[in-house]
Amino acid sequence: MRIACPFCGERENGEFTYLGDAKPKRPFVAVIEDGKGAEGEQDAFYEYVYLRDNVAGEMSEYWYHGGGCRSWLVVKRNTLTHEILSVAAAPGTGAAVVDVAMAKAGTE
Amino acid sequence: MVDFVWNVRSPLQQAVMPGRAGAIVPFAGVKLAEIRDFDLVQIFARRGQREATAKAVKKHYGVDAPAPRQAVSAKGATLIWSGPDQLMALSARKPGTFRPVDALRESFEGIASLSDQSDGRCLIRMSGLQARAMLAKLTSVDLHDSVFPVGTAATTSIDHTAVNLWRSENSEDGSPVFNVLVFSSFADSIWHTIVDAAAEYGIEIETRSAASV
Amino acid sequence: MKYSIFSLAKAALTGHKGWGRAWRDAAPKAHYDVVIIGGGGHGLATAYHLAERYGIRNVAVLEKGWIGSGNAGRNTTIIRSNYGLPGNTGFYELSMKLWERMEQDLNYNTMVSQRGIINLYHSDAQRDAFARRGNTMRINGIDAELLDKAAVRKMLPFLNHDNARFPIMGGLVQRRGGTARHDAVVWGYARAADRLGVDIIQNCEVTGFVRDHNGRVAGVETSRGRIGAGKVGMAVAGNSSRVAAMAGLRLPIESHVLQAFVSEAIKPLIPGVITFGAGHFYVSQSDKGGLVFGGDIDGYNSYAQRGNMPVIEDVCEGGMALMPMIGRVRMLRNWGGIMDMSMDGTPIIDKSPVDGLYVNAGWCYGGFKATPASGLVFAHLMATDTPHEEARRFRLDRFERGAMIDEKGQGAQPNLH
Amino acid sequence: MASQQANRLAAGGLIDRTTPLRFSFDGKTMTGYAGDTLASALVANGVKLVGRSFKYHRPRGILTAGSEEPNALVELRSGARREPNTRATTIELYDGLDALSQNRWPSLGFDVMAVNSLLSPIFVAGFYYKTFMWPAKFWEKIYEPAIRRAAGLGRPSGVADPDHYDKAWAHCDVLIVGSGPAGLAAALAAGRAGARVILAEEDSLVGGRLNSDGGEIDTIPAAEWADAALGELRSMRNVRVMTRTAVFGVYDGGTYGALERVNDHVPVPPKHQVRQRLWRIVAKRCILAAGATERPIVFPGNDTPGVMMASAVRTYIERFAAVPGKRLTLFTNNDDGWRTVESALQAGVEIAAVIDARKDVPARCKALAEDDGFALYSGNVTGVRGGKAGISHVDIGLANGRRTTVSADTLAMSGGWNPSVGLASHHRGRPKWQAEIAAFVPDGCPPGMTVAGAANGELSLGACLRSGHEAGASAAADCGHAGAKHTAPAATDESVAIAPLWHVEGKQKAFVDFQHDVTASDVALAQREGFESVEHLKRYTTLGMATDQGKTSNVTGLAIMAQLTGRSIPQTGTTIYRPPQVPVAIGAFAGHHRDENFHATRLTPSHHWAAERGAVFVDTGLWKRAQWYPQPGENDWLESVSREVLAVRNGVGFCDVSTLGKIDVMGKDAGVFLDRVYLNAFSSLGVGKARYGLMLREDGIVMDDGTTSRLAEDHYYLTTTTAKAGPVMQHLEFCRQVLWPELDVQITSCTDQWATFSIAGPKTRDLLREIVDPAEDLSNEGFPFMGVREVQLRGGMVARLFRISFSGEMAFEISVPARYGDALARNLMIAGKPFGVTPYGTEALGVMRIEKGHVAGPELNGTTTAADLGLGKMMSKKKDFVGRVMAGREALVAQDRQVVVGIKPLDKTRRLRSGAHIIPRGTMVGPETDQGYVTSVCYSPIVGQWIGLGLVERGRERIGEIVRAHDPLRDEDYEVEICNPCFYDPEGGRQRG
Repeated sequence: MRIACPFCGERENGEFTYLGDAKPKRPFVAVIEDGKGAEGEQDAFYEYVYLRDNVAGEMSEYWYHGGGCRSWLVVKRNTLTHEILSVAAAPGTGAAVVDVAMAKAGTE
Repeated sequence: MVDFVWNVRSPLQQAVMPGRAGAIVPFAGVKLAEIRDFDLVQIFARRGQREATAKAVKKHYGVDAPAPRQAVSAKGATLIWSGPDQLMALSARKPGTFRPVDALRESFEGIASLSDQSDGRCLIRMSGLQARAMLAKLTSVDLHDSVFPVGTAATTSIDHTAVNLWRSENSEDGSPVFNVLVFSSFADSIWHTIVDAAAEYGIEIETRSAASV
Repeated sequence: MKYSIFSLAKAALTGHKGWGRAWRDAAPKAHYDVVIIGGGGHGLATAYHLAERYGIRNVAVLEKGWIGSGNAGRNTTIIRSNYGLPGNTGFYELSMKLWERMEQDLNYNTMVSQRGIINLYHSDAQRDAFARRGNTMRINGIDAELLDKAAVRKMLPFLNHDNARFPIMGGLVQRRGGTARHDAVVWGYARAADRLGVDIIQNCEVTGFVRDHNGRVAGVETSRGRIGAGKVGMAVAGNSSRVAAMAGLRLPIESHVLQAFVSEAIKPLIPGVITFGAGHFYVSQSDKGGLVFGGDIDGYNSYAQRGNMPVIEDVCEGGMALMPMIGRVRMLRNWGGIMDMSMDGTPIIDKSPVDGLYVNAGWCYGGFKATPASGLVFAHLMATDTPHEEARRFRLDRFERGAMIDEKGQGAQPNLH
Repeated sequence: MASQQANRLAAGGLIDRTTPLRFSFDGKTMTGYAGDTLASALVANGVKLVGRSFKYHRPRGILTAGSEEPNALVELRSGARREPNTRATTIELYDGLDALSQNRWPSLGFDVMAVNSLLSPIFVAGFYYKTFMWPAKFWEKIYEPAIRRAAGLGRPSGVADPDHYDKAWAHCDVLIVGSGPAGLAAALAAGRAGARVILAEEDSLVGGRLNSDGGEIDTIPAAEWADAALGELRSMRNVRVMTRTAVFGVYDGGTYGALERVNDHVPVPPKHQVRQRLWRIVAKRCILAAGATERPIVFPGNDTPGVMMASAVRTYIERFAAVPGKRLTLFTNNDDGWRTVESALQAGVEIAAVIDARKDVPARCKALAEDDGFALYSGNVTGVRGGKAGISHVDIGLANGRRTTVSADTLAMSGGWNPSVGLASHHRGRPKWQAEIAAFVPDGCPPGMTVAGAANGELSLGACLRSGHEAGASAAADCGHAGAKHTAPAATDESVAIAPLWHVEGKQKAFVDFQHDVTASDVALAQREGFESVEHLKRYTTLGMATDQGKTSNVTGLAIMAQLTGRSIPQTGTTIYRPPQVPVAIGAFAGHHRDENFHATRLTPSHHWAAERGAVFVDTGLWKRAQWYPQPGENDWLESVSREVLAVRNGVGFCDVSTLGKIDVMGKDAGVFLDRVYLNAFSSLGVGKARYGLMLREDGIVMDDGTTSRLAEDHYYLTTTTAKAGPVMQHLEFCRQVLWPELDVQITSCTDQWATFSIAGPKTRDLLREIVDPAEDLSNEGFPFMGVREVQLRGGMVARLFRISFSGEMAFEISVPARYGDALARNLMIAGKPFGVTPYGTEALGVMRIEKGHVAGPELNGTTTAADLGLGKMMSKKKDFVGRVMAGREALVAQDRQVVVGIKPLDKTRRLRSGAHIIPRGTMVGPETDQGYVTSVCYSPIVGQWIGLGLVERGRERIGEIVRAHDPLRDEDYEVEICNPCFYDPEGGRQRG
């Protein structure tokens, strides 16, 4: 498999490590009191940490170019064919500025 | 009280043995040199400071910051792109300095984070008519002239270890010259890997000071 | 016809014209007491045990292709019960005991071969972890021995003992471990289940679940029509998420590709199963003479049943580091299977949240060796609606409760298990 | 010498008659020529019997002239270089070559195991599944050992492979697999257009069938045309011709695996050269021009030595000037087979007869028979007479129902051609049936691949050239190289008409899979027993699982199954084509990475110095670390380690701890970032201070620990354990780039930048005062516990000094740029000399951390929580952090969890061992009473006995309880006391003083 790192160009998959589905978003917990956050946070984290769609087909997933520029990438890939449809940088690579409101919306 | 002597020891001190190695041929196909005595600082732009960092680079070094996948020569330094909004500034070491970051601090204060990597890497230069054939055993990057001309830089892996690789001006015999920065703790091991890869072509080995390059 | 040397000799006289089908080519009936989705080892073993032990014979096993076409026919055929955590230890030992009597139970020679398995260690930390595991095994009545460097050298003199990057310091041995002929396990269970009345229906793909007005599963839609069922069990490792999704369920499972390899047949070289502790490599030698070997999963989600070069190289590097005598032996075939990688590396055998649907999934690397016990405990669950004693920890809710069974200690990162 | 070569033609062929080569087969010395293969040399020397089959040990001759050979497998070379199962048909002859036949005892001519052939009525497909079951224990003791003795073909050397291998990458626009007419035409077209081309050919010569089949291209002889084409290709800088290079696999993203046999054609690789090289070729486009494989016909006696593929007969005659026999019979069902007759006639071989299975034999063929006066029969071969020395007669069943016999010493068979669809099907595409040629052609190729020539079912020379040319031009254009138009090379389109024939019935065994002895009746048995799916057929009979992967057997096998089941061939389908397309040596896949080079090695800055002092090193991940430093007179490691521990506890010692992961965490939000990463707070840490931190995984389990210092307002310096440096770095980057991209944080590893030594012991300050500039205040007030700052060293050096302690002693960590690490070690020895400074290794480090009850790898095992480790109170209740929520799950906060405690044997002379389990006194040993285990042990010279840490159920409530350490693996069971994990200075006065 070859992944076109948006920064480095196309590289063999041995340079990357895989994390998994990019769809689950870490629940955002703004306020903590006495070690507890929002109502229902345990359910939300259970879903985030454990449950997966395990898509047979096109899936967005996190890959890390640890053998290169150390960027986290969001790779759209077909799990049936291994075809790579797109590769994008994670929002916070390099010096990129992320709109905080947008970022929160994305993580909620 | 005795006084203390602080001798420098390169991680490649034991591995690099100047002279010929590998196949016995009239002209060594690969020339390997360990370049010593350099300062290396990683310059990493802060959030939202991409343009400001580029300006600061221009001001400090007198050249444009390297575009992605480029290495540029500036007065007294080579600037090597090393990732998004990151570059490595490589220069000959000024005797008696322990903190090369100090000299950059003013230029990059609040704009970019600086990390001293002078001792974190070893620098190996590879040239010769078979350098490219030898490198094809070590890296998956396409080093063909049309893809990797002089001035191209890459972050990639050798022996599953991240390295910075860039191409500088051709040597006098017209053969390409490649430079690779490897992590110091891996240097001895990777050197042996390189020598094994080059052995069939015949190797000429030397050490040089960065000031003389 | 019962299989034996006598029936074989008799059949030889008539040119083997008298053998009938090993299992009937059954057409689906309108309704079964139990429908098992998945004609692999686990599904067929479940059907066999339902019929044989629990007296439930109105059972169909639905297979979308040919039986054994999934991981049952793609694994590296290793059997062992050298697990270290409560939940796993007893379960895999139950399985080992069933392996040891399988041929007589099924009247089918599945070539269970207990030539031993050794896990090599290369550091004090690994030795200590193996000591902990080996003692767990012994406490559970399972055979285990901890060998030191000299003993391993004596047992396996051909390994790289002298110039290894990570020298071999010893090994944990289970002499009852070994291999079995994977395809024969499928055929043996199919034939035995068939004899007890189970319908084995090939080329029958499940396309959906039928629900009654209470939402209970009442059957399945298939490529060969609707089939009613009192209960439906899924044993479709590799595709568990896809089948569960038809019932609206999400599972703590990812599908990953695991590659396996076989060399050209060579004269016997390796006595049992060897696993290399300093890389990702394990190997045994088949009765035909091929070295059967493998390593880690490729590491990314995949349903493609094929992998890529980095892992192939990684596996062979491990092989050469362990035994450089195989340098000139050629790899003949390389294939991939889809692993149900669960979030803690341990299987799930439980009722699903949907009434009438039972889940047998998440086998990671452990599916083949579990085959007989998986069938037994799943049959027990489906027949009695209570978990079998040896599968009581394989519950679906263990992740919500924090009761993971994580042998490798890697957490919710399936590709690291 | 040449006179020995009884079957060598006087002239012709692509061999070099000026270079005779001696070789031996089964100890008999013979001669061949440069350019021969072992098989062609054996043919030239009149050798018919070359091997024995796998199951029945039947005598076998050479069947083919290519890499699909199932019969002529030999053990090549001897000693450590012995190489089993090597195809005689692909071995290039070299002087001194030695080969042995295999799978026979005592000799090829007389093989005891041939008795299996007599038992063949019982040894049918799958017979072993039906027997060997009683009595049960006989399997292990008798049956299986017998089966295993019979297993396998050739013998591996049994010792380490002395040759070297390497691996390389190549990149191109267009990869062309195969250099026959289609491949050459494709390479010319793509190369002329300016594309970067790699032409890979598994043979030592380019040309493929052009070297065997003659013909004319562009009005010159085909072989001359091939020469000219090669010359032109070699002159193009953008074209790389790789001979002896077999493309074996198609992987994702246009990556192709190929094996170059760099030095297999010489006795021993020259010094510094490899035997074989594994290539990963990255190509934008691939043209599969791998040709086709002629298939056998399944007829009675078809495995008798002397029965050979018709195309192979042609190859031996035309390319190698070696005739397989004096009197040849051809059995064919197609026109192409007839070309062998023409070849043989030209070589002066007598044609005994041609048996053409077709109803309508073309007039051209009939005329040939008439002109040359040989018999032409319409019918089938129904039997073969002869034995291991070769065939003598061919029995023929005529179309009119009569029978006849001809005498012949060679029977050439041609059942048609199977396009080489393997590589095209590696992405699980299934080939489609093409009735005109009665064969499967590729369908659903991997992305970027097109198929040309015979591989695509275009069997005539003209069609091959046209399709190759077109494929080459269009692949180049796809890569942006349009180039000037050229015309395709031209040749005639000879007829390839075929009438399918798969199986001729008869009394003798008719083989489908030659190597595995699968017969037509085995296929029928499988069908009767319900193994009708081709995959079941393969697995039940082992058809197609031999070393040729079914190249000569699969299609005929499934065609016979189709006939038996009444299904069509396409309905019956094919099995999956799996890589490698040709078997590849495992050594080649490993390349450089074996022995000491299996993985890279990391060395610490003081490695050389430690080695000089005779340190014993230990592997810690990729690192080599000094484990202890033996001194003269010490008998074992324990003596050395205890000395080192006592030296630290009573004086001062130092240890290289540079392997700990070090990470610069910079930026204005660095503190907030660390608050979220660690379970405790770091934004509140003052500049110039260090703090111990604990990191959880998101599932609430402890990931790693370490000390993090604040060097500046916007600069933290984080350390990790040695083992977790990489994973933590990756995790932090994930947090920075994915979870909280709004934070201004930059992260860089600086592990290799710093040489770091821990200096510990009550005399630490005394030592430091020797080496640190006297102006620096090292007093408790001037440099308090957990303080951090830069200091001047004497002799003109700057160092970072951290007052942190792992040993529980008064201690500092000192860091200098790594190039001074060696000097630092030497200078610490000088500075510490008055105080008896002692370098210590990881073992003493471990002893002291256990004495202090500090947790490390064995306790941070991926299943323990902060509370399990006794660090639950560190968890902040004021902020969110990774793992906070999941750490609160019921089973992770249950009261009966196993938690860290200290453990010591009641008998002070008793050695405690890691991995022993904890069982309550007075209970039966069993899973229900297994309450934990010993995680870490050491001999503590301070406590004066073996001590350890363990994870024990409800351990903290049980301090003082006596339990059993149960260690059946080592046949030990003894009483131990559960105690506080801190065995030494529990108040911590020593490290703060």
